[in-house]
Amino acid sequence: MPLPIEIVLFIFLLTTAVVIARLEDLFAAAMLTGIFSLLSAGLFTIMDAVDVAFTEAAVGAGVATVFILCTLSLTAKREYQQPTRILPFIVVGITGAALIYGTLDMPAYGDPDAVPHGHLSAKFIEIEEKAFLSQDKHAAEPAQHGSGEKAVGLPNIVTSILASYRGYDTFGETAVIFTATIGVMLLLRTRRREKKVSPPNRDQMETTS
Amino acid sequence: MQWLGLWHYWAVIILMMIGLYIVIARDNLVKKVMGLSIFQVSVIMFYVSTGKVEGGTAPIIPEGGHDLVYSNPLPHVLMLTAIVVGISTTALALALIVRIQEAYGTVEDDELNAIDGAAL
Amino acid sequence: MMEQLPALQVVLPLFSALLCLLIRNKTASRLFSVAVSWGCLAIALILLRTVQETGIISYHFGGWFPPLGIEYRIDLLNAYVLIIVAMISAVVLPFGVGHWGLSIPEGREYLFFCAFLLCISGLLGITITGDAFNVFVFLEITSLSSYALIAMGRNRRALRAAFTYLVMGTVGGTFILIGIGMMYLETGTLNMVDIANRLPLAYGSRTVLVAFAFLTVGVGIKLAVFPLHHWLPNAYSYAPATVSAFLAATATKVSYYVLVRVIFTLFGAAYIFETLRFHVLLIPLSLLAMFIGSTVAIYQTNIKRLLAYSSISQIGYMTLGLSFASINGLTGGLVHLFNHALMKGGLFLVLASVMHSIASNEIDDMRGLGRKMPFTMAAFVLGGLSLIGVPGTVGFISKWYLVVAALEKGWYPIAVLILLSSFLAVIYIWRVVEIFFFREPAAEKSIKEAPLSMLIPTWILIGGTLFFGLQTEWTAGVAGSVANFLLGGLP
Amino acid sequence: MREKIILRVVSKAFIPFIFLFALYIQFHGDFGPGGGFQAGVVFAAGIILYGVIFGLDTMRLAVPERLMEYGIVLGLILYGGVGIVSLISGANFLDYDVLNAHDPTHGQHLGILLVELGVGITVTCAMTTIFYALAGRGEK
Repeated sequence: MPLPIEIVLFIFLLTTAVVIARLEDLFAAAMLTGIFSLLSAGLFTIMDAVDVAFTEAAVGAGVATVFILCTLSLTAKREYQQPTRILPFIVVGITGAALIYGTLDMPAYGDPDAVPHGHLSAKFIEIEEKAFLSQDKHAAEPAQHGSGEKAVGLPNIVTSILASYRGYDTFGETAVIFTATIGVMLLLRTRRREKKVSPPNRDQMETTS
Repeated sequence: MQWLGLWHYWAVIILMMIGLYIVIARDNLVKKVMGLSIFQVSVIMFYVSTGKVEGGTAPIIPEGGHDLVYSNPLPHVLMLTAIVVGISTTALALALIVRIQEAYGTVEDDELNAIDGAAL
Repeated sequence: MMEQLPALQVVLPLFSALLCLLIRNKTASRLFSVAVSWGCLAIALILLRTVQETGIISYHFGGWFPPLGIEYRIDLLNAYVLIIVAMISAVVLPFGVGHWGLSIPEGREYLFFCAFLLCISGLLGITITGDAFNVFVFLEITSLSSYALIAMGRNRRALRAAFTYLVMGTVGGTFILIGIGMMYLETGTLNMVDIANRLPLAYGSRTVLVAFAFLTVGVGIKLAVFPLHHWLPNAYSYAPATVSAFLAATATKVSYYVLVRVIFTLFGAAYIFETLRFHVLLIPLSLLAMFIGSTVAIYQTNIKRLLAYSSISQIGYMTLGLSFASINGLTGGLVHLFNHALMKGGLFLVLASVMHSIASNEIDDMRGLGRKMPFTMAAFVLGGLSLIGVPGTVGFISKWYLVVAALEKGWYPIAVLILLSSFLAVIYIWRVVEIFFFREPAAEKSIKEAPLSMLIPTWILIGGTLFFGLQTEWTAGVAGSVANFLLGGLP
Repeated sequence: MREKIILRVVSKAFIPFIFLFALYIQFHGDFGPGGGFQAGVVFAAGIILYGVIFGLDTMRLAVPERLMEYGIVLGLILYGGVGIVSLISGANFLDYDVLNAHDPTHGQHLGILLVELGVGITVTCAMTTIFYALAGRGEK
């Protein structure tokens, strides 16, 4: 049986999403996207993904909302009402139907015998559990680890996989943030600095850009 | 009856589709970005929900904790990366919107189309 | 050090992008990025030789054995695509050294090159990796940097083009993410080889089918396959000319590579073409792309836009080659990957030179330009001939393989349609060539031939279209063995 | 926002705790939830809160824009540098085993610590830079 709290969270999430779609007041919608993130962080905690929950709360409800608010202060505060169109409904309907069709052969939620829990993840957990617990016992003699099997031996398995097993992905992920920042700087950055440098330069800039 | 175990996924898919709908149907560019982030968060939810193991705990090994069942840590790792990608995309999209506002004076798609002379 | 080359192939440009931000000087950052791109090309060449001599290279990040860790797995197919990306970047980056033309935003040059290097490393990273999720990460590096680069165009519409691309690209990327997630659900792994080994157990599953659908649609958006091409014309027309040249020659190619990888390595040709009969969908779409792309190209008044639509039709040829699922068809598609990179890269570089000289890409403003800039415009004519597929150019080689593949299968109407669509290319190329050479120049402007730093890169690519049109051993030879390797499972 | 005295006083009291919390997440990520990325975002949130309350000019005095730009690079170089060090030591890229000659597990722990620190620095500086870029556009 699903916990009622999950049902409640899903109802809240759905309501928030629908309200975001319908609201014309963009400031309110921006705040609601923050709330949406916060609610989903709650859901992630129930699903045992504490790291993801933490990140989603910090990013979605914190920084992303600030960025959106910054943008709104520079653009319009409200959006115009518009007639409902049919095409988006068709696209969304087909995509959603395809996804639901795909779930029909998926293992049930929480099924401990599902395929993905067996292969790689079981291996990760097995290696790390062994490494960490044996380390616990023989904390005084670190040489104990010459058993040959490569392991990280940290309690938080997510951190171990993130930073070591799949450390290269995380390197790429950091590069993604770097790329986005370069992009934002390319788009928004220079004008103010050039104004500061010297006044004659400024006219030049405005005619050329 | 076995479908009862799938309703989590379906709820997540409905959320996803609301996000996608906002992206496609709304004209305001900021609203599109909000839709995009709802879409992405829902996909993250989809992944995380596949990692849940009934009776499991968060994948953090307690001191001396033997024979515990943990939820699948791999989707969590992947989704940490996906969240980062999401915020990066949002930031870049917002920067573009600010520039569009400066160049055109509006961020409504239909008005922008009118200004650009209905070019495709 | 040799065995570390797979990692360096991607880490080198990525690290260099960081250093570019520290250099801050426009000339230094440009020369530095040129040097890096040449370094990448050297690494790619060594990797190709190594693969040819010793077979598949597998590199384990962090020393973790796959599937636990991330693997770089280089076979002939990636090595071939790596060469294309590295070659184009090595030619495009030095284009116009010393001339700070209109295509690079002033005062932001070092950021521009930083983004450019990131884009290169992302493309190389997608190509080289053997891990499904790693593809997604590097795809986002490429995408984010190309959105920023496209937005650097001088027309304000570049901003909107970039935004449209961003929205579509993000939806596409997220679709790919959904596809990877569903594959993970059925196989429990992310390593491509491991997925390929475990997927047959789940062939009947509806989840696998939907995973394939989402991967294809996601990649299709990035590749601009016919009904999903909406972003491409604006993005290519309004981006800075060198960026168009680079993206047209590499980004779609890498997406095509991903599609080939998904179909032939992950799911297996037998499942896709025999069980799902995917070609029934893909062939009509490819034909539509070929005809609609070319037809719309005929009516364009902006030459960059014309080339963008021509790209859509050329992508149609590539996907057509793929959907034959035969050695000749796949060879045609793969060889066209290289050939189209050469010709579109060259043609867009011509337009960059023209932009430098007359600050316009409207066909009307280019009347009589052939007399003022003979070398530049001659390159355009040769590139155009190659686009049509005249014998002696690379375009002919690709079409030859495609026609042969169609005849082999007994699909005669398709062979005829391939030839017919070449006639459409004749029309749109002739229309502009006529304007360039046989019209009187509009005004008395002093237009000079493009500087050598622009002519040389252009002619390297255009010369390549002639050279590889005659010497087919390297391109068609390699593409043929790749096709053999990929179809090894099929009779 | 300048006149909101309560906001200023309260946030002044709060911000040090935000930073402290960020540091805790940064260095406790091995044992509990958290890590470089989360710490970076929380740290950046603290800086941004400071900027929102006290204005961009005050914020620029506290955290210069140029410093943040270099920080992005520094973090990634720290991350990649760990990889390069393992390359030089004869192992593959990002193989932390070789960081400690005697005990590979300690090498792993050291590697993860450094790498997470790199992520934390980059994320903090990147988020702050993006905020500067977006908010700085609004200054007339």
